[in-house]
Amino acid sequence: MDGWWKKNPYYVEYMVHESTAFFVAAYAIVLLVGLLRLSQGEAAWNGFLEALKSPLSIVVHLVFLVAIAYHAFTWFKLFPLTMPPMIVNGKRVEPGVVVGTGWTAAIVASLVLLGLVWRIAA
Amino acid sequence: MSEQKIIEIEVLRYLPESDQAPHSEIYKVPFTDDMSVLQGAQYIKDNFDGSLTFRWSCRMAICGSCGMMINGVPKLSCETFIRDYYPNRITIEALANFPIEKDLVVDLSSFIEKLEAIQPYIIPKEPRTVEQGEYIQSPAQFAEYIQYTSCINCTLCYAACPQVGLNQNFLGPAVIALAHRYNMDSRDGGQDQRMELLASMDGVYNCSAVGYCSEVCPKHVDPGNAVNVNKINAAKDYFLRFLSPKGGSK
Amino acid sequence: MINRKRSNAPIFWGLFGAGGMIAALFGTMLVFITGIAVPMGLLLPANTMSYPKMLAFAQNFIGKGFIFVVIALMLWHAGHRIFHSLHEIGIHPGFFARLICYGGPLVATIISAALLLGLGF
Amino acid sequence: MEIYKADVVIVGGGGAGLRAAIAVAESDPSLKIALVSKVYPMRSHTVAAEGGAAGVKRPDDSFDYHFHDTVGGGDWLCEQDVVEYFVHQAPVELTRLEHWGCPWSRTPDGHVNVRPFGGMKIQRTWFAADKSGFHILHTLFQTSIKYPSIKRFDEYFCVDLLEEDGRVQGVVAIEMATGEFTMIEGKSVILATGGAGRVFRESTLGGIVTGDGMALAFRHGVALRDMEFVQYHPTCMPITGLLFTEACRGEGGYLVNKDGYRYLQDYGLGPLQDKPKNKYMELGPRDRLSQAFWYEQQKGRTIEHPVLGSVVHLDLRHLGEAYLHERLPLIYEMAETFMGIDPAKEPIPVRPGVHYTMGGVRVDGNCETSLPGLYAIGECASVGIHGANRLGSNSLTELLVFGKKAGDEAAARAKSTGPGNSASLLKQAQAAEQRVMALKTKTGGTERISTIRKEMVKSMEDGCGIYRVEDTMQATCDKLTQLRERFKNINLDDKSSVWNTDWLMAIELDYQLDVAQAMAHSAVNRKESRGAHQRLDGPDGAYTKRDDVNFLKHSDAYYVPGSAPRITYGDVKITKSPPAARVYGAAGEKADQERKESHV
Repeated sequence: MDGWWKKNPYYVEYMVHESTAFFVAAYAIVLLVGLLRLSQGEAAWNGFLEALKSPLSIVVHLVFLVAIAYHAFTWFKLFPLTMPPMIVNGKRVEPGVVVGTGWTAAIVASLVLLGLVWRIAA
Repeated sequence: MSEQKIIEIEVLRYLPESDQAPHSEIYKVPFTDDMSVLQGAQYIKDNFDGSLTFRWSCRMAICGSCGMMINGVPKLSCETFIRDYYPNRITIEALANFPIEKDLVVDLSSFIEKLEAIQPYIIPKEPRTVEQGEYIQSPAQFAEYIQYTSCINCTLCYAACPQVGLNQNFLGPAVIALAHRYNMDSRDGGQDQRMELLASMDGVYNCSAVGYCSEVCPKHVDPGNAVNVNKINAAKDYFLRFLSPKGGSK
Repeated sequence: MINRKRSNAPIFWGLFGAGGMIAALFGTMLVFITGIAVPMGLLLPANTMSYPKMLAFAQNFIGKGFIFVVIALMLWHAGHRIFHSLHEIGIHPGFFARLICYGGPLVATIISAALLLGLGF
Repeated sequence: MEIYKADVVIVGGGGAGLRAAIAVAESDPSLKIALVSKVYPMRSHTVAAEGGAAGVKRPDDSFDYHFHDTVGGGDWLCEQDVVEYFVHQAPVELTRLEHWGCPWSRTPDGHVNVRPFGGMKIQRTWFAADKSGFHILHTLFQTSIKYPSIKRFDEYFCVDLLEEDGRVQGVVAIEMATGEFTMIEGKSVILATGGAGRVFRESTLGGIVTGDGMALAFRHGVALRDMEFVQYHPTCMPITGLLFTEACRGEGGYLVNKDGYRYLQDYGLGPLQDKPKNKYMELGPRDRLSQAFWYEQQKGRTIEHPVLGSVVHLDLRHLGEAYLHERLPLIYEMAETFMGIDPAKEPIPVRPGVHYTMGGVRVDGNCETSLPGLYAIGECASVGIHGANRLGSNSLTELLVFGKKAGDEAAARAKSTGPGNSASLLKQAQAAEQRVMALKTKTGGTERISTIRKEMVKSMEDGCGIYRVEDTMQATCDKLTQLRERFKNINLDDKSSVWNTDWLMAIELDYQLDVAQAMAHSAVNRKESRGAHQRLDGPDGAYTKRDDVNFLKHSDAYYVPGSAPRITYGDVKITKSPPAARVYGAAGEKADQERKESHV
């Protein structure tokens, strides 16, 4: 079984989307560190904010952005495989529709989140 | 007749009584545009080497015998055409993830054992006599399971599944799809009995949703979906079994 | 022989699925807000993540819950996936892999719960 | 040699064998059943049957109609008492299969649906889309798993029957994966090995359909009955012979010649119908449709395709893509995959191909042969329901009805019979082993089995086609005699033990040559035209007509070692349907009417 995942483009893509987990984990750890700094008081939190502004941090977050966006893309793309078939009016919903609904949900959720943050901040 | 062309077919040969390990042999096979890869293999057997060994029968993609790796992809050789590869070489090998018995013949006994274990028959919800006539099944009830009845047991999905390669005991796509086929049938009441295996260590959670099984399935059974839906069912059974007194699994 | 023993996977698979869903729905935008927009002063007000605002957010029930769910579930999601991937590339699930992949999220879950509780209401 | 002691041995794991195994298991769970099959049961050729299985279902249908359609379709060469039993059991067995999970296609109110088929007065074909055989086989295979008393010998190749004290007591088989021999003892043995259509070139049949069981029984002195009747299915894929089911026509498909003309109206099947009408036009019987193709070809009205040869068009376009996907999904897929044709947009080129052997091992209504303890069912048997031409969709039902019957009979026999003399049986088995091994180990031969096989199938097609004449039939008989000689001089490329398919195919070829001889000699001796056996010769064309005076008889072919088979004739059992003119279309309707009036 060694190197099985190199044998076929389908497997390579699978390994790529599986590897987004590293970036999800790394980002969650960044948030955990932020939470820790927040609990240590204002100075610590401000230090964390400063660190986020460093070019390295920006670059790393851009990488996270791409990886997690790819995770979202593939997560919903697999919905026809992973979710029970949806039957509407006695007809099975087409896989393309299921995937499209997932992607739309992700976009809506993102915009709602942005809107909420914007409202809280303003 | 159309013009005859020659294609190179590279076959992974393995004769257990004389070979230490599988090796490749290349045959130059004349073909016409209507010839399948299976017919290519038959040509080799008839004309070059009668010892070349492979399973085949119906030639129309319904008996499920003639699956092999064709240029690394699990396919039914009877419905894969030489013309689609020409002028490149075709490589044929025994199905991946099974032990090879000889040349293109693999040992399917583990698959059969799993298929038998899953109780692939109606365990009647309400038994019925012949005098009572047939069960009534609405179009909606019929639509629930019919797709999963199309499996021809060709085992291409096992050759496509890396998790089968990693754990030979994993029930695998086709067998889980077969269990699902009966679970979803309105005549059947055996879901609880089949849950024991689906929720077991060798059951549905071996799957990591690669999805290639459904991709290679020649009959559009979508076994990957059956496996994943049963992760949800098995999880329900796991968390809710204490609520329901008849929970199937131990 | 088929191992008929019941698998405990539903627990981990459930956490994996929930975390994957959170990450898929909110992950991208969260990274954009916390890692790019706010640090670079794009789009959002400059004080979006100021100490008072964040503290208030973390002291609010909903805010607290959100932070906890995002951190814990995304780690459970990632841990489970990485655990599988290790197995797939031939590093078979030994004690060490389990410790990292599931112990890590567990510790992180406890820490984040403790920190969030410590921040008060 | 491995030894296994069973009560009932079943050779063949297709629809009939599985149904018999279940019947034995249900009749007495203490009986040990050995199910021996050269392929995994779900690979058996039942899998390829498409259209469906006949059984009275609708209130406007009756057992009587099914009886008359069958007997008339068989050109009165049917055993009418057996047909009577068959038509009554058909709905019982089909319903039982529904209870076992067979996904029969349904009407909107949830009942099992039936479709029209060729030669039927009222539609009565139960179907599972166009994969009826596939679903029947998988349902039976999966149901058989429920019974622990069924011990399967998958991928075991049967090479001989064991006969002692005037009764059959077991079989000898090769485990294909190892090349080892196994003796399987049994108090009754059921042959369910399927047909022999692979002795022809262009056929709808799988590679495994090599007449094994027929040859096994034949060599043990059992008659092969009515072997000259070989059904050509009118709508097959050119070259490969793959089948486009009769359901294509049942659902409303047209057959047209090069002028786009529905030529069947010229062959006693008219007048022209727009919608499928039972027993008219495209819903005429198979033999008539294949014969019409032959005449069209003679008249130069077929389409001459540069690669495919002479074809006519099966036109499904007017049925629409959605309907085709629902009712004929396999046909749709096959046309697309194998021919690159979208049947919703283009007509499909078709021609007749060999499809079914009406004849087989002669058995009585209890499925028992003349050799005590030996039973035969399904296509390998001649129980007497098909006569000279099988009605489409009777064969799938036959598997069920007579599978059940033979299972019950064999079980009863096993319970009332004592054990055999194992030592003596083993000696016989060892002799069989030596004989079969010799085929593999012998050296110095010069013939390739593929060459002999190719010459055999070509010769059978030349001599025993849709229309037959003395000269070519005799030429085929002579050719087969030669090939029998040449077979002694074969040499195998593969001398190994594991999975030696070179060797197994040689044994199959040996079987096929026997069966082909029985067919060709039965054919040349039948000096009349009936059902699927149509002649163009005789003094003043005397053989072109049915001759009830001399040939309302079954032919029986008996094995004669080292020589041509001996052909004798036996009576046909007639109960309530005396031979009459076999007419379809408007003439058929008129004849039906007259029969009804004469009964009043």
